Formats: sequence, structure tokens, C-alpha cells
Amino acid sequence: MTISRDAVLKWLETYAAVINENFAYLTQLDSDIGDGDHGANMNRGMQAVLTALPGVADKDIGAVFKTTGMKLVSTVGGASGPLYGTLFIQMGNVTAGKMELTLADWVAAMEAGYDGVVMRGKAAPGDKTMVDALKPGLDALKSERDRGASVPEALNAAADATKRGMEATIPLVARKGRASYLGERSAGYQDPGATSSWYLIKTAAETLASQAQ
Amino acid sequence: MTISRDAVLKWLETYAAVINENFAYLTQLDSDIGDGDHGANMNRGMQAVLTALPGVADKDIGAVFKTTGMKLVSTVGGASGPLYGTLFIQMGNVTAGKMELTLADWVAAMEAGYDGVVMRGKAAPGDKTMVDALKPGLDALKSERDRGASVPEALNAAADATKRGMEATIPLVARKGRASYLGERSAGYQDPGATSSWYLIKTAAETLASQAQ
Amino acid sequence: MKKLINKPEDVVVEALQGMAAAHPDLIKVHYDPNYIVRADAPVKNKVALVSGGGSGHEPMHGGFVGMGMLDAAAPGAVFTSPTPDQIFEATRAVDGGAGVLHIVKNYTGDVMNFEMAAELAGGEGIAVQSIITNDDVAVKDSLYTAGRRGVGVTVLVEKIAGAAAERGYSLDQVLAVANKVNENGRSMGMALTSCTVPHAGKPTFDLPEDEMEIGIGIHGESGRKRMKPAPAREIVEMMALAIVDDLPFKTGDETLAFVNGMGGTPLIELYIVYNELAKFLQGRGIKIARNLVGSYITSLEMAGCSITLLKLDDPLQALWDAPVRTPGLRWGA
Amino acid sequence: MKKLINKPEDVVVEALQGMAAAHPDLIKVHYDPNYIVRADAPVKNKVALVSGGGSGHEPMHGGFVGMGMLDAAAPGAVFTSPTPDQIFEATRAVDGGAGVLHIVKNYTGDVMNFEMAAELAGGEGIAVQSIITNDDVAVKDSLYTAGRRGVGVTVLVEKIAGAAAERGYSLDQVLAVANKVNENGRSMGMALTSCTVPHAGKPTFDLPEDEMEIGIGIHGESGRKRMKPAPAREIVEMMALAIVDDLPFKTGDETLAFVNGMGGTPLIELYIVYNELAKFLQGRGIKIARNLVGSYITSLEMAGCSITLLKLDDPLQALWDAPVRTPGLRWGA
Ligand SMILES: Nc1ncnc2c1ncn2[C@@H]1O[C@H](COP(=O)(O)OP(=O)(O)O)[C@@H](O)[C@H]1O
Ligand SMILES: Nc1ncnc2c1ncn2[C@@H]1O[C@H](COP(=O)(O)OP(=O)(O)O)[C@@H](O)[C@H]1O
Ligand SMILES: [Mg+2]
Ligand SMILES: [Mg+2]
Ligand SMILES: [Mg+2]
Ligand SMILES: [Mg+2]
Repeated sequence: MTISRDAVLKWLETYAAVINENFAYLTQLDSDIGDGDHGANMNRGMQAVLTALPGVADKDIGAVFKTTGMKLVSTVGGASGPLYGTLFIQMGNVTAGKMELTLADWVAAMEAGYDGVVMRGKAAPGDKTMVDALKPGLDALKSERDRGASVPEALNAAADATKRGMEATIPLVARKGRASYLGERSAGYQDPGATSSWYLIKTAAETLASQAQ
Repeated sequence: MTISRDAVLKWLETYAAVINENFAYLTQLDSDIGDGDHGANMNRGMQAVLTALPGVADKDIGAVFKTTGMKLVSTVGGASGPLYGTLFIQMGNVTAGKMELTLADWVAAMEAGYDGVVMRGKAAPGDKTMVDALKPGLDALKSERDRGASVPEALNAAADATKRGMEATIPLVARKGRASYLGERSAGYQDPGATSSWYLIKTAAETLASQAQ
Repeated sequence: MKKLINKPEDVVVEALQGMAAAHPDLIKVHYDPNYIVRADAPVKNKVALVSGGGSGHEPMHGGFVGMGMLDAAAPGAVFTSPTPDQIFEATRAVDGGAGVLHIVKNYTGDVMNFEMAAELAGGEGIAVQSIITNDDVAVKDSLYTAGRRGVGVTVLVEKIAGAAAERGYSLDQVLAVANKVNENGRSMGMALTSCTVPHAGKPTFDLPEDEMEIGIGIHGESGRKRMKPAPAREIVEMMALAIVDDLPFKTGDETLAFVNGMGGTPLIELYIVYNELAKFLQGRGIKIARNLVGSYITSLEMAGCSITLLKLDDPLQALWDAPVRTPGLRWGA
Repeated sequence: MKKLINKPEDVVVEALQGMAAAHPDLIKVHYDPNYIVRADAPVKNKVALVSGGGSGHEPMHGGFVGMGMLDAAAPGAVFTSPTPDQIFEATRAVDGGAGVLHIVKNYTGDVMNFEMAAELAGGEGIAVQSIITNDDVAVKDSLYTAGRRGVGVTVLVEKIAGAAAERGYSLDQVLAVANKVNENGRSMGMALTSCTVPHAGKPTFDLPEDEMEIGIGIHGESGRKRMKPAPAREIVEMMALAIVDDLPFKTGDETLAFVNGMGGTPLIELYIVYNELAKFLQGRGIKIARNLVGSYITSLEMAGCSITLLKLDDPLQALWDAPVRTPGLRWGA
């Protein structure tokens, strides 16, 4: 059972739609402990990705991811642009030339993407950033892969773990990003970037799992 | 029956007190059709006059008026400073050397003051300014003098006429001063300068008439 | 009322003290009566320029004292014309023997106080001439009224006549230049919010969240009309049209375009306004040869802007380009 | 939301168009990606200075492009860091062969986007160094956090390092000057009102009529504490104390004192703040050798101010005094 290129394209379109729907919610989260632009940033980026996808629809999955990452880098700005951009560019690097992905390929891609985010942002788990959502998701993927789970099983487990990671940011005191200026006052709010990361992994589970063949 | 120097000093003190009490009302009138500072302007000026009066308390009435006028000129600013300042300076010119005023002296002083206001401000009756209050007051004084009235009779007649002049500014469209920028929209409001002029003539009637000997 | 002040009654003097502390190389401040003179005043044999008006319009006028612009400024109470003694003593302090030009905005109070000051100066043998700026097209002009208000063009008169004086023009020549600028300049302003006079403590007028006022004065005097907020493009069109039609400015004219912020409007919006103005004038074949974008005549913290257009010829343009060195306007020096 | 704009999404580009129209002698604007370069770029054999950041802080940074200051600026969306391609292309456009200094305010997004741009430029063989300004004493510093924000000192770095580059300093020397300014500068800001990001349409935070926020950031990020409005004297004391104690500034130090308006505060209030600051510093024997008073780093229409102090020595003072000719800052040229 593998993940097709069409499924990947569908995933990215769905993510763009979900970001667009939750624009105001992300903005609200970022107003509470940041500067209130995370919704606008992500939406600007994913709308730009949508316009770029037709140009690579017949290319390999690596090209799709790389194009997505470059587009995010060049349209989002802020903290999330380089971070999500790097995530996708690194995913593209390890999936270059592939027209479909096994679960092992997918886990390798997510690991490369995650490492890129950490390399770029230098955040550790517990700093109250998107890392706190992505890390448990990645860990879940790895153990699913190791126990020989199916693609849908692994993706759903990753989504559940990501959601818990996102929720676990609420009590944290931010040590990275704009929320860190608030110090103790950042506790009690869910991190906006962790939230957009959960949407990413959740839509992956929804679209890739159902279309996995 | 004449007006003593002490009565003149008492008049000016009373006028300062009345301005101070009606500060907010004058400001409100000036907010409606001007820039909302007439109360502050007149109050600043008359408070300054109060501090200057002891210095001329043993001088002649002309000196008292002149000092009052100079003090108003140098502390009020705006339109009302030069106008009221000129009024008192001109009153001082024609009362120079006098220690008491007959009704004829008083009328001459008021006429000189009025002429000074018109010379300085170039307003005609009907332009919706202090002239509309001062003119009927002056006219009343003249006819009272001509008919041989007593000081109190003349001063009270002047106060009544001034009040009617002030009230008659309400329907007028302003042609001079800041209210003129409003054009037709200035109709329906009582002119602030006409109001402070009525206080002037009214306090004259109250203090000079009662103390006239 | 939230302001960065101490007591309302100390606003003018404390701001003067701040200016004096910040610009000792350019200006000197005299207190009681209050006036500002350029540091090297009086400049011998140069025509001196003196302006003044209510405070609350900073940097005008005190910020325009210095080489190439004003010799002195007399600041009144907030939004209240200065008194004759302030203006007279400022005049006396800067007279360098070549006479003094009074630059007066057309408000009854300003005109009368300057007039009295000129009489006092005349009494001391100082030659004084006056220019009364009256460029505000929002006010209907008439022989029988106080006439139009002096607004944006005042800054341009101060700069251009200041350059003429610096070049050694005679008093009559400087006056002629000043008159020419006033006659060829027109302005109009608008407000998104009111301002609050410190000693009043509450906004001068109510402007609801869904209204703006077109044709406003610089003291929060009411304007021509109230309307729903519109895009910058429409606001600029409305104001520019009234200005252009009034002089009138014609195809082929060269102009100086001045977009002024009212105090509470940030530069990013002024550039958007300037962009619309440039497009509007281009559409009518009117050329912008020079421009000025920034907050130069403010109304305390009022949000809004004004537009001033000045028809330029080569001599005026050269005077505009001449060096100027003041706290509020500086180039070439 | 009442603003002098057209559509919120067009604010940045239309303001850039306005700047381009107003200052063709000083700057050129490139669109898509958006960046501003000085009109004579690239200047051969001069170290080029590139800065950038979110829009909404005008005149910073685009208004500081020109002789003696920045070679290029990359404006992001309102309050959002620019993207690497903007910064990279600006870097490439101004590189005169002597290398490029990136001046970056310490915000995670700015730092990462500039880092990626520097990687791209490095890939093309352009020598890039970076200075990250982090002068805001309102933020507690720590090795484990994002650190202090870059605020007022950024303008001073741009001016002083710009003068060093204009004098022919090498890239390492310009970097050393920039670092020295950053290390010797400290800032703190406060707000009386919030600002409204155009595409958000409502104020970033609620600040009731009877509260102010001390230690605010330049994007409307919350500050250190809320309190009842206080006289300017107390506000200045609170901010200046935090700044002075942090470096610390000591008796006998010479400083550059910079009082900055947040966009909605008029000049008259800034001079009152400056007056209080001058008195405060005099009381501690700290000398103000140079100063800057005006709205140079704004937060849209936010009312409020920030104070920056920079410890000066003779070399820094001479670089500060050197000629500069940009839309937002100009003297000696
Ligand atoms: N150093 C970092 N590492 C990982 N994620 C980070 C880091 N800094 C910030 N973030 C994430 O970025 C999110 C904010 O993104 P966004 O609002 O778009 O950018 P900005 O903070 O520049 O306005 C935060 O909620 C956080 O999850
Ligand atoms: N030309 C004039 N002649 C006579 N009175 C005038 C003239 N212009 C204005 N005034 C009077 O001055 C009053 C306003 O005074 P004030 O508010 O103190 O000055 P300003 O208009 O400068 O703010 C008006 O109500 C009017 O009565
Ligand atoms: Mg954000
Ligand atoms: Mg008034
Ligand atoms: Mg007034
Ligand atoms: Mg942001």
C-alpha cells in the first residue's frame, strides 16, 4: 500500500482549504500570544502553492514538495514561512524522483522535514512551537512503521499524536518565537504554529489514508 | 452722581469672577461655532488683569483701563485679546487723569472703546460678533444720557439692550471670525464674544450702579 | 484623554523647553513672552521672517526656524493666536536692519495680533510688511467674510520666502515672493478623527467610527461635509478636484505637491495618498516637479491629511531647492 | 477601522508606489519581489547595507535608503518579515563587490528569512555578514529564548554603519561598527493606544481609555505591564531607568538620545518627552551629545513613544554627524 502523487496533490489542496477555513481562528490564536498574522501568513502561502501546483502536477513527488516549499518560503515571510518552507523542501529532497511513496518513504520524508524545522528554528520540544506538535507525530509514525502498520493506521496514529502535542502546548511558557516576549503570560494559550501543524498532519491522514492504494 | 475709581476696580473684579464662573459655558458656545477656547482665553486674560490691578489701585481711572487693556492684549491672544484689549485701551485714553466719571464720561469711554473694537475687527452690526451686543448697549447709553437719566438708569438700560443684542445673534449667519467658516451652519447658535460682552455690561450695571454716588 | 504630557497648562512651555534642549545649534527659545529665534539672530542686513500662531501644529512654526526659513516664531497657547508682545519682541530680536516680514495665517485672531505687533514695531522704527496666507479652498471666499483660512501654503511661503531673504532680497522683494506663493497655492484638508485640546480634555468634535469630515480646518473647525469613510482614491480625488479647479491648475502646469499629515496619521498612509495624488495629476497633465510628504502642519493628534498644490515657475523652484536647515525641514546643509 | 488606504491587500505596494513617485532622485523601487534600492546602486567597491522587515514601521526601513545609510530595504507584508527572495534579490542588486551587511531586527521570522537569503547570496559568491539588533530592554534576555527584540537602535545602526560604509570601511569594519552600536544601545517603548493591522480590520489589542502599556513591541505585541496613564515625567522616568540601568549608562557618559513616535503621537508630545528625558539624564550626570526626535520607527497609527539611548564615543559621533540623504533622514547633503 503506497501514497500516490495524486494523493499528495489532493493533500496539499485540502490543507490549503482547511487553512483558508480556519484563517480567523489561527489569527485569533496568534493575536493572543503573537502578532495576529499567522492565519494571514499561512493562507497567503497556501493560496500561492495552489496556483503553483498545476505546473508540477506531472512531475515527481519530490518536485511537488520542493515547489510547495519554495512557494511558501517566497510568499509567507514571518517565522512560519522559512519553517514550513524548509519542512517541504527537505521532504522534497528525500523524495526526489519518486512517483509514489511507501510508508518508509513517508516517514523518511517527515523526518527530514522535521529535522529541517529544528535546524532552521533551533527550537527544542517544550519551547511552545510547532515542534511540539510535529515531534510526537513523527515519533508515532516511526513506531507504526517499525511495528509494520498500514499507511492509514500509521497516518491516523500520527494525527492523534500531533493533536495531543498541539494541546500540550497550552500550559507551556514560550521560549521561542514572538510568544517568548510574553514570558509567563504566554501560558494558557495554544500555540498557533502547533495548530497549523496539526491541520497539516490531520489532512494528511484524511486524504492520504483514504486514497492509499 | 458719578462713578468712582473704586467702583471701576470692583467692576473689573466682578467681571473676572463672572468669566471664571461661566468659563465652561463660554467654551461650549465657542465649541459649537468656533474652536472652543473663548472661555479659556477670557479667563486667562481676566485672571491676569486681577494680578495687575493692585499695581494701579492708586492711579487714575484712565491708568486702570489702560493696564487692563494691555494685560488683555498680552495674555489672551486669539480674536478676543486684541478686541477687548483695544476696547479698554481706548476707554483708558479718554478717561486719562480722571478719578471719577460722570455719565457723559462713561458714555464717551464706551463709545471710544466700541469704535476701537470696530476699527480693530472691522465687523459691522449683523456679522454675529461682540459688536452685535456692544452696539445696542452703546446706543442705549447715548439716549439715556441725552434724556438726562441717572447713572444707574443708564447702566441698566444699557445692560438690557446688550442682552437683547446678544440674543439677536442666535439666528444670524456669521460673516466675521472663526464662525464664518461654517457659513449657514453658524445660524442657530449664540455668539460667544457677544455673550462675554453682555457679562461685561451686565456687571457694569450691577457694580457701578449700586456704588454710584 | 491620553497624551504624553504633564499638566495641560504646561504643554506649550514644556514642548518649547524640549525643542530648546534638542536643537541648541539651530534655535534659541525666549520665555515670557514666548518666542523662538534662530541661533544666529539677528542676521545683519538680511530681511527677517517672523511667523507664529497657536501651538499644536508642530513642527509649524517653531520647527521652521533656522537658516533658509524663519528667523523667529511666536507660539500661542494651543490653537490660540499669540499675543502682540510675543510677536513684537520676536520681531525686535531678529530685525537685522533690512526689515521684517510677518507671515500670518488668515484667522481673525492671528491677523489682529500681528497687526498690533506690527504697529508696535513700526513705533520703534522697524520696517514691517505682512503676508496673510489664505489658501484653504474648503472655505467659500467673499469680500464680506473673514475669508479663507491659511493652511498648508504657509509652510511653502516660509520656505520659499526664507530662501529669498537668505539670498539678500529686499523686504519688498521678499514680500512679492511670499505673495506669489500664496496666490499660486491652494489647499484642502480632511479628518478621520477629532483632536483633543489639552485644557479642554475631550475631543473638539464627535466623529463617529463610520464617518469622516472633508474640508476640515487645522483647529478642529468643522469642514464642508461629513461622509462615510471612502477609499483613499476617492478622498484624494474629491480634495484634489476642489484644489485644481479653484486656481485653476491647467494641463502643462508644473507644481509642488504637498501631502501633509494631521498628526495622528502615519507615513505609510501619506504615501498612499501621495500615490493617488500623483496619478490624479498625471491624468490631468499637471506635472509634479517637487513634492513634500510628511506631517508638517498638524492638529495635535488628529488623524487625517491635507493636500496643497503650488504652481511653480523656475524662480520659485530654485528658491524651494535652496538649502534649508531647521529642526523640521532640512536639506543641502 | 478608518485609514487613508484603498484595499488592505494593496497597502504595501501602493505605499511603495507613493515612495517611488515622491523620491525618484533618491530611490528606485522594484516590485515582485518588492525591494527598494538607492538610485545609484550598486555603488562600486562600497560595502552595501541591506535591511528589511515588516511594513508598517515607516519611514523605517525604505525611508532610510540613500547616500550615507542603506543601499536597499526589503519590505514585507504589514508586520510580517520579508521573504528570502526579496532580501536575496535586493542583496544582489546592491552588491558593489565589497560585500553586503544585513541589518536584521531580532525577531524569529526576520532572522530566519535573512539567514536563508544570506545562504542564497553566499551560493552566488556574494560576501554577506549579518548584524542582529536586540536592544529592547522590555524583554528579559536569556540564552534559552528568542532574546530581546530589535527596535530603536536599528535606525542608529543603519545611520552609523551606513556612514562607515560610505567612508570606505571594509565589510568586517562596517560589521564591527554596527555591532558596537548595537552593544551600546538600549531601548524601551510604550503605547497609549493600539494599532490596527489593515487586513485584520480591528485593533491588535484592547487598551481602555484609562490604561497604557509599558514595554510594548513595535507590532503591538504586549508589553511589560499595564497601568493607569501617568504624567510624561513618570513615564519617561520608568522607561529611562530601565534603559540606563541595563547597559548600564554611567555618570559622565556621552549619549545619543532618541525619542521616537509610534505613528499616532504628534511632535509636540515628543518634545515634552524629550524635555523630561533631558532632565532625567542631566540629573544622573549623563550627557546628551546628540539627539533625534521624531517618528522614525512607527507601529502604524499607534499612539506612544519609545526611548533609545546610545553610548557615544568620538568615532561613533563623527559617523553620526556624517552627511546622509534619504527620504526619512537628511543632513549635510
Ligand atoms: N524558532 C522556532 N522554531 C519553530 N517554530 C517556531 C519558532 N518560532 C516561531 N515558531 C512558530 O511560528 C509560529 C508563528 O508563526 P507566524 O505568526 O506566521 O510568524 P511570526 O511570529 O513571525 O508572526 C509560532 O506559533 C510557532 O509555532
Ligand atoms: N472681526 C471681529 N470683530 C469683532 N468681534 C469678533 C471678530 N472676530 C471674532 N470676534 C469675536 O470673537 C469671538 C471669538 O473669540 P475667541 O474664541 O476668544 O477667539 P478665536 O476665534 O481666535 O478662537 C467671537 O465669538 C466674536 O464675538
Ligand atoms: Mg505571527
Ligand atoms: Mg475661539
Ligand atoms: Mg482660538
Ligand atoms: Mg508576524
